[in-house]
Amino acid sequence: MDLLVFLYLALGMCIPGLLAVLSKNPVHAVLWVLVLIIHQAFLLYTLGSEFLAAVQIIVYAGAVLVLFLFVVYMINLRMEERWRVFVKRSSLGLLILLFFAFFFFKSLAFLTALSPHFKANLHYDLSQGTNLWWIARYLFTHYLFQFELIGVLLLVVVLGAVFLLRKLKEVEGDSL
Amino acid sequence: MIPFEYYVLLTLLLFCIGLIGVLFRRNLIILLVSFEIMMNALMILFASISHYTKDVQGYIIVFFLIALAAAEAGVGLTLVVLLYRKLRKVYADEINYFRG
Amino acid sequence: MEGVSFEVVRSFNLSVFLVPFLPLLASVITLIFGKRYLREKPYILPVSALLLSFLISLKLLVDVLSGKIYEFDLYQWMVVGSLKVGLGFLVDPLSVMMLCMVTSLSFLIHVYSIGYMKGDPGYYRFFSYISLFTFFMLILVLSNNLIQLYLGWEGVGLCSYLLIGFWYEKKSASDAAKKAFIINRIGDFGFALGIFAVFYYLGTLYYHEIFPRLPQIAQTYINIGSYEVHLPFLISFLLFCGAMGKSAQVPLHTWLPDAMEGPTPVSALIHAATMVTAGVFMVSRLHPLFELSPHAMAMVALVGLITCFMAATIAPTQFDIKRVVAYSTLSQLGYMFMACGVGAFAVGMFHLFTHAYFKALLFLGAGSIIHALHHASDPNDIRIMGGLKRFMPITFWTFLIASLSIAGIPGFAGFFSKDEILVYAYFSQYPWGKLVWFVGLLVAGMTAFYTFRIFFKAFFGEFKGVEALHGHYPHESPKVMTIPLIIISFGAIFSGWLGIPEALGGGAHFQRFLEQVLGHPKLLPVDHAVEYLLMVLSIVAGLMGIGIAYLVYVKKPALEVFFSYKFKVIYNFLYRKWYFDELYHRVFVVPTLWLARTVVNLVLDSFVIDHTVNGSAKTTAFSASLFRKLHSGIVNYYNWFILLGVVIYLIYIFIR
Amino acid sequence: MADFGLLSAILWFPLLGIAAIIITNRSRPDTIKVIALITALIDFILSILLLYRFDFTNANFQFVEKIPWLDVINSFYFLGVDGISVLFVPLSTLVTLLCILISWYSIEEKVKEFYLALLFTNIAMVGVFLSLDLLLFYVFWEALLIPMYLIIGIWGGPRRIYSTIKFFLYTFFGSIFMLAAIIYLFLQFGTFDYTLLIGKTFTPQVEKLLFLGFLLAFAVKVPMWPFHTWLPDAHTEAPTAGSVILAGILIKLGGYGMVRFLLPLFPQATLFFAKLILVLSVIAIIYAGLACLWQDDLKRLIAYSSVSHMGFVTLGIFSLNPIGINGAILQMINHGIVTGALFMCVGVIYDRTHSRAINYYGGLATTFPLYAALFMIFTLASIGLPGTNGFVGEFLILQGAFMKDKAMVIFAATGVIIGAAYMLWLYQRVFFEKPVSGVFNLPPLRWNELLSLIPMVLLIFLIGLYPNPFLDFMKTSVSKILANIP
Repeated sequence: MDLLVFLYLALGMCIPGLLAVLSKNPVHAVLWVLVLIIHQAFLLYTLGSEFLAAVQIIVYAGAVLVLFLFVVYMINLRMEERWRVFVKRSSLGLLILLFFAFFFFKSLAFLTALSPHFKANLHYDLSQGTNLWWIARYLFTHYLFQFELIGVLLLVVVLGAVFLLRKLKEVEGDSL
Repeated sequence: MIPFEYYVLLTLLLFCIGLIGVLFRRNLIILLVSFEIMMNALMILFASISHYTKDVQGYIIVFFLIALAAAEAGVGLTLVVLLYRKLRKVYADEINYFRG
Repeated sequence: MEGVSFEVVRSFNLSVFLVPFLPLLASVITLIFGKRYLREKPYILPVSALLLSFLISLKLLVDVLSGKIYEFDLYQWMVVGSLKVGLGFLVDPLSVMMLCMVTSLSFLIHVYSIGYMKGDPGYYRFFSYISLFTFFMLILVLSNNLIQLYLGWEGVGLCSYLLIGFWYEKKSASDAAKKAFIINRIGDFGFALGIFAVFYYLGTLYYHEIFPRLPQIAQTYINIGSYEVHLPFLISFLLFCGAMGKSAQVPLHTWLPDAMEGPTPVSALIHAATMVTAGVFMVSRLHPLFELSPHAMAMVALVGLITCFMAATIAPTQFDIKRVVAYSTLSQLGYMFMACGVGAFAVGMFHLFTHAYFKALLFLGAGSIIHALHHASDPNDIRIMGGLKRFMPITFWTFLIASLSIAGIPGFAGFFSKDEILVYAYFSQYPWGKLVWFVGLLVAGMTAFYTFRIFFKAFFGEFKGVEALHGHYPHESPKVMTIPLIIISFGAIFSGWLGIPEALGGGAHFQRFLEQVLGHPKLLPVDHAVEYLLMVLSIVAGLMGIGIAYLVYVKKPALEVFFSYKFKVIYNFLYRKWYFDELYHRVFVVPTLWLARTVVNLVLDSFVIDHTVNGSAKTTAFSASLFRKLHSGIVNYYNWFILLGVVIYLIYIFIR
Repeated sequence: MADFGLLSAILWFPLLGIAAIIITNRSRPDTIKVIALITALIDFILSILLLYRFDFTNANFQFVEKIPWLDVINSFYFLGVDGISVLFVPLSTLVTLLCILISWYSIEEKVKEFYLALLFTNIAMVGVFLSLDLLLFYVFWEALLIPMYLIIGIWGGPRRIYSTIKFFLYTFFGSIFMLAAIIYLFLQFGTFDYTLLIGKTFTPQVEKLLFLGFLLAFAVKVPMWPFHTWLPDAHTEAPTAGSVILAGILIKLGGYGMVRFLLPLFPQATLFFAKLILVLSVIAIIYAGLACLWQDDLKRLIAYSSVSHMGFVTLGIFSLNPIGINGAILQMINHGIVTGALFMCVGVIYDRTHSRAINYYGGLATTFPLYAALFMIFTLASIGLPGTNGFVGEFLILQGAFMKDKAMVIFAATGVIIGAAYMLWLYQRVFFEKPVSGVFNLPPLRWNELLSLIPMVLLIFLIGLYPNPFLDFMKTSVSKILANIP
């Protein structure tokens, strides 16, 4: 049963992923990624973290993708259907892709062989608290600094975006 | 119990799918979307390691990754909008302003 | 050599040498000087060379019957390291029988062609090619090693290519020629691999050295992937691929019906009597190898069985007279393989022998009809024939003999050989023997049916081709064509009498003669009562086939239309030849071309070195242009370079 | 040595012809042609003499000449032949001779320079095969580029500049690494002498690097996949003589270099990289074969088919057993003959119609029958029909490779099927069906064309039916080389 659920979720991620990457219309691409994200949220849930599943839905589906859609509509991008989808001269890229695929295939055995040797540094035990409780506990103690750093990063992004777009309005017409 | 390598395989597959977009798509928006897919692939890997080793670090990294992805999307989309305003182009291979 | 002891002559023998090389000489001279010096009579040299060859073959036959075997190398062909191959000859009962058959038929068909091809702009070319073909066929038959067999094998393929495409200005002809060659190449691909494997595991390519060494590999298994494969089976399979190509067995059979684009004498000689039977000959020649592996025998039997049945179902739906005969050839070849597959190699060869005569006769008869109708836009179409009995009496009688022979009517050649196959199959020790027998019996009936279908359609009823011939009426062919027909029809009756089975009071001399080389089939105890019963059954099947054909095509012609409408789906399925051509087109041709196109597109602008060279073509500084080109300004390319760095790093890690 | 001087005579004799051509007035092109022809003919006869006096039971170098050349760096003018190189010398001189013949009427501008360049090419080609001093080898190797560059660049087709630059950069790019490796060898052992370098040992790391250095030069020349893209361009734009030299000799240098240098000098690295090169060869065979299926240009198609055939050669060399290597050397000679002849054929038809597009033709068998017959023979030799030389080479190579690696052979042998497909398709499209308007009233074959094509036909059947004399030349030397490889 677990396996079936996993397989469904895996397919539910890979196929929309592929469709998103290959679709001509960016709106469709974003919507396919939405499907992917929702399945991934469920996958995270089956991996034991209901919190991350929720964050995934809220942040990705709720914020990031909406942002994407917003931009797509803003610059009105639906004309790509008349255009080429892929860049020219894709042979080198194809080689690289094939190499990676090959390398991953090779390293799969290596990774799984390694997995028994993983050591838990910050061990958690579900009998003492929920997953959320454990995450919160370490996030606000051990990783407090990094947590704050991420906050600052987000702030910088917001400021940067506003700054860039405002600044440019004034110098519009100049060459870059 | 689902074997660990299934998760690894899923990660690699998704990563490669993202890679296809990154390598070949011309549309900048879809380029960014592909980056998101690659990042999501990594999240699965971290979460599954966490799950299998009973270690909370992986979850925390996933949490950071989500935040990071949001930041990245923000910056990336800002730049796309910027480019569009300046050049009226969103196709990667048409924007060759920096050609040597 | 099993059983009887032969005296082996190992020194050069001129007469053996002359048999194949006379036609070669004639062919080369005709090709080079034919157009300028032999204008109207380019056939003189080939025909006389063939006659001489035939007479020498008869002499050799007498020699072999008196207990002599010739085996010698003409010269060393390739000698490298442990590989040693000569160009040599082996004349034993098996090859001398093929020799007589090939030379006699080839001679008669040469004579027939004098009339049939008269007036063709490529008259000299035709005779040159067809005697070149005879040369290669004789080389194939006389070979004493596998490489030389391969030489003859590809050589006959080449001549087949040239002759199918003889009227190369017709697109369909040149297409068919190309198709035949390439499909044969696919079979030969397996054949060549089989030869490599034989040399690798046995260290030799000479027959007389291969057979004693076979026990070395009898129990060898090798690993392919994770499977253990019985080595003799593997080698047999690879070699049999060649046989499937050349003898047009499923799945490589599609070229043979198309090969009917060639002139009719070619179809008779190459695509009925000689070349297509090379596969059977090869399997018989290498029978100790095939017998090592029951699976290989089963494969041979099964492939033969499928082909036999499939061709027999397609034949009644076709309207091109030559194609019908071609499918019947496929079916009869299936018979021969079925005989080989139950271990009755000698009987298979017997059927090969009789089949050569009656099938050649059938083809030449069809050719005679086509010759008479050659003013029509499609002279091969049986729908414009009818009532020809009146116009062409000789053709009618010879065609009747051939049809009776193929239908297995007692007294004619086909009866004896076909019946032998069924009996040996029934009594075979191999478990699939009964199945082979059953399908064989079924097909015997079908064969009679479709052969008499064209017979009745062509010779009975009213002549329907008056419009197609613009008011003319057909006429009997000239003597130079009818006399060979009459001679061959003797072959079609009496060639079977050489091997009348014991049960009918004969001595089965033919089989005994070949069994000296081919060994005795493994049989269950033969019960003569059952044997008679089997014979009666097969006669009944043949008669029933003829009867139904008579009913449908002479008595109640409406039935034909009725059946083709009633069973539309099946009819279409059969009419389109089980969709093999369409399948291959979709599965092999289209993807290959697609792949080729993709490759070319990749080639047009491949690799970073190429880009840099393009960019630097006009600049002097190579390195500067390299970096300049790298700065394409295109994000994707930057991505590639980033990832290329990763790739190089990973490779470095691996190598370290 | 009793035969002292024969090699030098073969090598430098064309200089006489060159001198004679230089002093001839350029307003007398026929005299120039005759001088070039006679020079090449005498050179060819000399090289036949070499074959005649060569002792093929002896595995060592024969006719050795060794004179100090650059004392400062211990380099010698060191010539010699053994079984591996001896057949290439007459092949080179023959190809030059036939090139002079086939260009008799087709080159009308700058006749003097053209024949000078051809004779220079001859010197450089022969020099590469004869020299046993690495520095001398390198000098001839690079010197060959110059006349080839000129031949393609001056007398070539419309896109010749692009092609020559590409050709030059590719081959030069490869040889630079070889030079580096040669210099390293000199610094390490203080000699350029090939015979002294055999049997030296290196650390595995160094050996691999040196191997790769040499390999790169040879791989570009062969050309191995993925270094092949210069070849179709160069062939397409080159004049007929240029194509014939490219196909006949130039790309053989790579294969020759592999047998001569890679195998004896770096046996360990050879074993290490053999698998890789086998894989690359198989890719070349199939990739180039597939590419042929979609070509619409006669010369380009034949150029790709050479890539495919040279894949067979490298497959044979790195099967590392006598059958494979003998087959590979023989196949190089075969390929020189067959592909050279095919290019000549294309040249013949190009001179008459000025089109290389396959679509332009059709029904030539009706209007140009003798030519069609010759082309048919070359086509059949190219697809390796038994009885022609192509079969002997391919058979030996595949048999040799089968003993090394069975899976590779299964893939490589599909190349034979593809080969039949594209060559027959080409033949069908050009020669069969109804004649198209452009191919009527073609002038018949001229004497010079017949003279250059007929020897090829004879050689095809001679090697195909009786390859033993040719194999005898190389056998002992090949076993000597293989003795080094563990």
